[in-house]
Amino acid sequence: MNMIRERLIFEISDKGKKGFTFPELDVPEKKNLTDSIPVREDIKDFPQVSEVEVVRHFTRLSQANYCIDKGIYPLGSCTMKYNPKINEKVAQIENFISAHPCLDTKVCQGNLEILSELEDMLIEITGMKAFTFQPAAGAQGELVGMMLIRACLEDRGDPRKFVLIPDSAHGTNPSSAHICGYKVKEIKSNKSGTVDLEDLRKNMNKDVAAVMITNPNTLGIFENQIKEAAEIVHSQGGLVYMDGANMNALMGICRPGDMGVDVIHLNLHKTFSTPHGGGGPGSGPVGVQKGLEPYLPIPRIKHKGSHFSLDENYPKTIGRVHGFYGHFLVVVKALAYILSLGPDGLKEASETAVLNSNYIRKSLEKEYHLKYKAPTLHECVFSDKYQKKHNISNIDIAKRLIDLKVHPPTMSFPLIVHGALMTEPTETESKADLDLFIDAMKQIDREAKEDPDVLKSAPHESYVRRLDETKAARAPRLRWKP
Amino acid sequence: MNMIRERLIFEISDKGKKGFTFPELDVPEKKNLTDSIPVREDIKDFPQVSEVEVVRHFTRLSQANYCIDKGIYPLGSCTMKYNPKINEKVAQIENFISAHPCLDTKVCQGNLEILSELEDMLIEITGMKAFTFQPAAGAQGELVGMMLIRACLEDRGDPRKFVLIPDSAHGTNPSSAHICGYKVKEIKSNKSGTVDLEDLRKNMNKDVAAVMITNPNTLGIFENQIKEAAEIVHSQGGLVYMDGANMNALMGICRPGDMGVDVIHLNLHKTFSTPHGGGGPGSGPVGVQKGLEPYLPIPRIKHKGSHFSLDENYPKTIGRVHGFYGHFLVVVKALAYILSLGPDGLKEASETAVLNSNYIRKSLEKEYHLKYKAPTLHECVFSDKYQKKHNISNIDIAKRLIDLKVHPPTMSFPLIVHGALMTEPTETESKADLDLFIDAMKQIDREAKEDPDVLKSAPHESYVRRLDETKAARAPRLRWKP
Amino acid sequence: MSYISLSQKDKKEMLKVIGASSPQELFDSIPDDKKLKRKLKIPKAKTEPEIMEYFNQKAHKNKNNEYISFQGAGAYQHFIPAAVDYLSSRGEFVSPYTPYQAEVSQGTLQLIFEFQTLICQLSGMEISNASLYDGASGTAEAVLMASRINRKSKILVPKTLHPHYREVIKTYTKNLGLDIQEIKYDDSGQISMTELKKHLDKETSAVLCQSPNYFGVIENLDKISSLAHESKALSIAVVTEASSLGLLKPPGEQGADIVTGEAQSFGIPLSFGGPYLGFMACQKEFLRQFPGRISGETKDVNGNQGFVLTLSTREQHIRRERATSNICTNQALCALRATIFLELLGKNGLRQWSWQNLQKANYAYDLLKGIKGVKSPFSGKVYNEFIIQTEKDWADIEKGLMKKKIIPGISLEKYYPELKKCGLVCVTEVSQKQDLDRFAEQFKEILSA
Amino acid sequence: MSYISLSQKDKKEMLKVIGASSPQELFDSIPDDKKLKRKLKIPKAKTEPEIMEYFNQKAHKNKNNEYISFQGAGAYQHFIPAAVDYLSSRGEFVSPYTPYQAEVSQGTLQLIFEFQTLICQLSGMEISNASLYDGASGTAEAVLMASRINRKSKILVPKTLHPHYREVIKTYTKNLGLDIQEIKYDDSGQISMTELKKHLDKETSAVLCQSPNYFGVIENLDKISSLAHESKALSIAVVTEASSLGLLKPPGEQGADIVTGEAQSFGIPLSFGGPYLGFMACQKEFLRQFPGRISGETKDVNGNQGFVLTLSTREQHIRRERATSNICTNQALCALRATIFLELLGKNGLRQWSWQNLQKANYAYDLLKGIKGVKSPFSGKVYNEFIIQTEKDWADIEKGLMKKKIIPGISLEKYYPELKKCGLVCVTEVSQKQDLDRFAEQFKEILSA
Ligand SMILES: Cc1ncc(COP(=O)(O)O)c(C=O)c1O
Ligand SMILES: Cc1ncc(COP(=O)(O)O)c(C=O)c1O
Repeated sequence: MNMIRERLIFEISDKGKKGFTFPELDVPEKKNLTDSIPVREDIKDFPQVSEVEVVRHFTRLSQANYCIDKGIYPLGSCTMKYNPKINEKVAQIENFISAHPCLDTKVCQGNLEILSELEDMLIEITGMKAFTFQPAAGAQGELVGMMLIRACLEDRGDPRKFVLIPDSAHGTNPSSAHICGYKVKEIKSNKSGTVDLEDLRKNMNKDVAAVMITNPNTLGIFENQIKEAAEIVHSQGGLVYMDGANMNALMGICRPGDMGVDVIHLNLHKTFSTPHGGGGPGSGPVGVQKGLEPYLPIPRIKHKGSHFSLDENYPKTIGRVHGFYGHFLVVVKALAYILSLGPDGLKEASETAVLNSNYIRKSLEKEYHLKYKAPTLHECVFSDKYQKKHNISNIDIAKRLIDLKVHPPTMSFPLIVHGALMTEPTETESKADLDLFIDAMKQIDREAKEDPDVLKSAPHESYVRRLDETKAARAPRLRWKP
Repeated sequence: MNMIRERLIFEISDKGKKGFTFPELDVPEKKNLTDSIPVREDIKDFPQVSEVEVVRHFTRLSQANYCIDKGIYPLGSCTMKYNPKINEKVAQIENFISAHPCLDTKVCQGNLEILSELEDMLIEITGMKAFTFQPAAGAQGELVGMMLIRACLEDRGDPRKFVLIPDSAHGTNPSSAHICGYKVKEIKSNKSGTVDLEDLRKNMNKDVAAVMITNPNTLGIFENQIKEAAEIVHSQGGLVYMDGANMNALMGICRPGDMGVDVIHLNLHKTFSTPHGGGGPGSGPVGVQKGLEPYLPIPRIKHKGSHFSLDENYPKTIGRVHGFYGHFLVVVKALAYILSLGPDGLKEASETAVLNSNYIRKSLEKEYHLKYKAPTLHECVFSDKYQKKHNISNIDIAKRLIDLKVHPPTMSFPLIVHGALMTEPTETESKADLDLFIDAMKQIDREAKEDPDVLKSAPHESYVRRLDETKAARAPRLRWKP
Repeated sequence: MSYISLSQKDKKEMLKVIGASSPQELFDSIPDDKKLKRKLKIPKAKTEPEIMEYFNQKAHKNKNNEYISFQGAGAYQHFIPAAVDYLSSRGEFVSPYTPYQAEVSQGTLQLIFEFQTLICQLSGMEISNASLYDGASGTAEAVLMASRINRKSKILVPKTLHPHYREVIKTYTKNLGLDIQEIKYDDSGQISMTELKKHLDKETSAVLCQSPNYFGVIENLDKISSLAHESKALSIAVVTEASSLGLLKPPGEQGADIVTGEAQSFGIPLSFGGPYLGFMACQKEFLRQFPGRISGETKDVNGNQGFVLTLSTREQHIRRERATSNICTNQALCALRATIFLELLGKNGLRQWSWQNLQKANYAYDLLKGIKGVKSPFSGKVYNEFIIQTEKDWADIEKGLMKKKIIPGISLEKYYPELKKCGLVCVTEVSQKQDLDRFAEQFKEILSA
Repeated sequence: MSYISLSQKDKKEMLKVIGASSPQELFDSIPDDKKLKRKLKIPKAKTEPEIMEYFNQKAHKNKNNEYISFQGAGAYQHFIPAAVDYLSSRGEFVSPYTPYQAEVSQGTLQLIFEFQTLICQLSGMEISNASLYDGASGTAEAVLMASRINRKSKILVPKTLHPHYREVIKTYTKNLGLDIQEIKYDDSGQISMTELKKHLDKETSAVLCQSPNYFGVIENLDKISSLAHESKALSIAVVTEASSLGLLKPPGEQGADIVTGEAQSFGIPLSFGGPYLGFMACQKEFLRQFPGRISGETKDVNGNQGFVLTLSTREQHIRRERATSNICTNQALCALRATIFLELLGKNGLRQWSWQNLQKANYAYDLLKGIKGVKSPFSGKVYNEFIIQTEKDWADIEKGLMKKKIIPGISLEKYYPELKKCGLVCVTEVSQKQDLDRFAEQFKEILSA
């Protein structure tokens, strides 16, 4: 079905059309209230449309999106698992959504209990000692983690200067370290795709505050020397930060807290099934070992028996990073998820995520180059090396996948794999959907040899054809104008 | 976007997959409970799928539907107006949806009040004296209406034998009369498309129980001699039934009760904006004049002051036609609609429906044949007469409209217009959407002359191409089998 | 709030095209003396916040949320998975018309086809339609269908059939010369075979049998069908509690020719009685007399599978007064809910569900029967409803329990004056053991007061 | 409940392809001594009905539904049209990732483009991003951005800025060598110009100004911007109550270089504090230092309009530690809600909305000030929040009113110990006159008790 391009709402706006009306003002109107304040003119070109026009606009726009609810979405590092509908439903319960954040704690015990319970469960799942839910997403979690480390080291006398980050890391890692005032030093990966302990040892010294490790790393490979790495860092007084974005491989299998990790962030919007929303809201809770607890953001939730309260009495706290307590409704969904799965279900989820990923890896390893041969867990990173011979890049492959009704893998990283196709199916996919992806990838490999043009000009059967990103950046048009 | 055909759920089913689990049984299990009762075998081939598979299945299926929420839907006689979202929301309020129909009336005063209030409003809008909400849809409303007439006449001594129905009527009219034990006699339409008074007079006699009139009729023409027609029928002791499916043209403009109508049914799912749901549920309340009130179905809602009760004490009642009180949740939505619009809004809705329809009529009257030239209200019936010269039928036109992203008009009736294209835009359409339809119709007219093949083979850009209805009926496959 | 999408400018332009000076002018075809010369007397327009408040207040006048309830009798409280609500509220399902234009309605048509298949699987039949209004009118349609098939007019309706269904049958058949005869029940709470045999003869068009019946008792449908067939009458099975289909032998395997009933239990909320979901299924040979919409499989010009509404020559828009039914709009969206519900539960969930209904109801039945002063008038096996008889008037029991925020069930006195001091109690999977124990305790207390 | 879609058969087949005998084998790369040798100690799996009940019980422990509330202070109660909830809960919006693959994400990309346009129109700016986490962290980002632009380090933060925002700024800047100085307010409740002038100098990177400020008072942003510009400092406008943008002169027309804040008021429920919606807009010249995702218009190979995430060379995934921000996942779904909300309200609805907030709050302000023992510490004009000072401790007033099921607002004592016995009261369009009258009456009663 060739869609008609959906016009911008501004283009269908016309004077006097209305999509909503408020009840009449029921207090005596005082026109002079605006006498000495700066009042705006009529907002030129602000939309004026009817409710049906708005509903059609967004219904049609929604259909221009691919999404988990429509099919497999093997975007590596993103853990695009199914978002259970019951979680959405419980997060819409009236007393949750209408709760003001400044409510007297007597009036919001249920909410505090939820925050506290999820904290307990994440502690058990990760082996850490305490969690904060203030970080709004993974990246803010990293920043908070870095701040905690800095506060702790400062407390010990010297915040230090450097943070070590493997070359395979996600872009937010160096960026977060930087915003925390650290200089970033890159650590090499070794041939098996894990942190090169030699390089780590070489770079580790008393000027280094921390190392940021992702585990399993962004190649999907378990950092099996993480304990050893942690020892190297600890021995020099540094701390170990773990990017827990890939926790979906490890639930019930092993615990970062048992492996020398001092600080971790999780992505509730990955591992714990809360929806991505087309780019948020997420939630990036940060967990710490005992020594770092005093520095956690305030307020924290405390309880005496079954009474919960908010405690701000943490003199060493790094302070607030969010206006209130982070993304409460996301916390509700994550808790619903963990309670639904239970201990066996969480472990089964990780096992199945790894099974699905290895099934894809095995099914495609002839057709697609795998730079690192080490065993992988929940994801694996192919590359376009074989297809490059036919002048076909990972982007062409991705765009062609769109024609074949599956979402492409991640391509923007890890930077150590050229032409990366980072593939993470998650545990919720059916075999039929995995096969759909595998068959599409195989077809593309054949096409690369036999009909490369069909790849270069892909996608053919999408809402729009291949878009010109260079043009967008060169002459930016970032808002509508009449 | 060429869609992949969605498989039947049975085809993706596999042993052991689960989409839902119940809590464990919390009472002592007694296996012997089934000892002497007929217990079924395992249901062969009953689906076994996961929640994500179900969600994807129905998300994808939903996208294979055209709907009001996506665009203009000018299906004549169906009043496909926008279904406001607030109506859906109020109909989901917990105390409505979880109310058992046998609740003690003390516990469900709110529900009874709602039924009573909508009755009052429909009385005011139509000028009738009482309404019942038992009929589940328009057709059941017609049947109830006929039964009321029969009961009344029987009470007067003779139920009579015939019902007169204009040749332009909807198919449910004769069918309903028939199920009520009447023989149907067809009345001709005159040249201006309204009931031929002469023919009516000729056929009216003491054997005729009633005439069933649609007003405005299915050509969109107001039966301006309805009062005269009513007099003819009344003078012979017959009664006048009005099919109120087209009430959307008349709200606040004129009232059937003021024009000699004795019994009327309304379609809440047309005039009063409740959704069609892809074929129901609707609601077809029936209104009567005072003389027919004793025959209405029981129970009826009564109130003393602000206390509401259910009254079954109507010895002359025709009885029940529904298990309980009809479609309560649909009533809730219709009431929300009427309260939202108020008296001015209802009138504006009718006026705008008529404006929109006349705009289409005027814009297309050169290209498409209009058998009846009389002024029309909310809809008008074109035909394929001009296009037939090029061997193009109304079906080809309809299928081509699908390519052009608008829903086709009604074709199955009125039978007096050959190759009918019965077009009813409703009041909620924007001018842009009306123009989309008009332009598509004009393009099709051009194509009929210049490129008829593109019409004969339409639709080209749909989820499936033109379907073989003959095959479906000749070798019926009405359920899946492995 | 109005839902018009035209600006003043649009209106002006359109009027200009039409050649009229105002929308009012377009109503000139209505004689002036027939026009309403005043404003409608209904409350002035409300905005969305006011509508929300208005209905919240109405809902607040209902007090049902304060009670736990054991009412059934044709309307059952079951758990509804979140995915049912979410998926069935998508505008693409809610806002289209009946799928007349098949090519843009494949979503609805395929789901109806799946619904038909599920109903066939559950009922043990070969043909199902897209839905009927509800169980009661569906049963009336089945009666009409039977008499069309064998052109006989005597219909045997057991007193164990839901009283409302019996009333609707009467309303529907009254004008068609059908002879409705009621069949008494026996001590087991089942249709009395002696009575049935007494009434059954060659004039009989059909015998109806609801199982589990109004008393919750499971009938011997197999036997009844055989008797009916011996007299060349049709056997019509009626199901009001569709959850029982997951456990009981399907009517199609117990000799039923037509199965009809209410599928509200499949994911449709109580909703104060509607909209619900009538269903009907039958053996292949009766297809031409079958009422209602049917979705059928076919192919498009490219040979791809697709679905259309089919066999419409049975229907009113083609056959007019000779149609098999006048039904047009039916219950598509409710059928969608049922389809999603059943596909989520799947084979194992469905069995688990029926099993829990059976177990919990019988647990409560035993508890209540164990109370001094309570007995069971019937000996038949029950599914998830049962009758108990006490020493007090049911009205008093109800009053007492309602003070404890319990609704104990439904009094039988109105429709079965012979069954004095009896109540019909329903227990489904939503009741927890602790609720049942509390119910029994309070019941006991009231009886001993 | 688990959400796995593999059957046992599938698993077996897949393991065979892989060449493993069990899924556990696939974890052999994890050293055995690092594995958890026991089950996780979390409650055993719950089914959907149990989950529903669990959270209903939790919600029931909250009592907020019993109160009418006048709390604001950065989180505002406004009416949310039904269409916002419906549309924003569609799976196609809820379940995709950030729109990296533009061709299958045009829905999200176009709505972000519309959101950016709306934010620009409201703020009077040229550039907006797709969203930031919330108002507080957005403000911190603005501070960082300013110091990147002019490479200066002194930031002037008024005490009239929301205390939480001030705290977040401190947390964010602490490690970056920025010098945060607080500016006092004057008797009007506005930033003291004398104080501001005292602190403002050539070292100043930026001056922040929240209007309406934490006290509800409308600031003289125009003047502050001029002063800032005179010292070659940037003017950062902060908006915590976005509904005010429908009435007040846009910050862009009052000299602001960067506008940031919280747009929760646009259709996002209170949600116990999150997720909310940070927004940021700026003048064109600062684009290269601007943080966050941006959707930009472009064309496809056929020349058709389309949208992509653009200018990503500013971002972490390209520029890593030199990015303008570390933000990655942001608040897309909240931005969708805001976009639907604003497009529904439209030009007239928006104005009507702001106007009613202004009128109702000032009505209540006058009522309360009219009570003996109540005074207003500030003379400035207010939008929909205001401070009142009483003769009793605010805690006592709160206690008294809460007994009457009224939450009177927020005490100022914690963050402004100098403002004794003061409370911050917020009144929006959702309050009806009768609520306000009752509030004032009860207030009076408590004061006179
Ligand atoms: C490995 C890794 N770390 C961190 C992040 C950042 O998480 P967020 O997008 O929630 O800020 C991501 C997200 O893509 C990631 O894949
Ligand atoms: C004129 C007319 N009368 C009656 C009906 C029957 O209404 P329903 O489909 O609700 O049974 C229709 C519906 O299409 C109709 O158009």
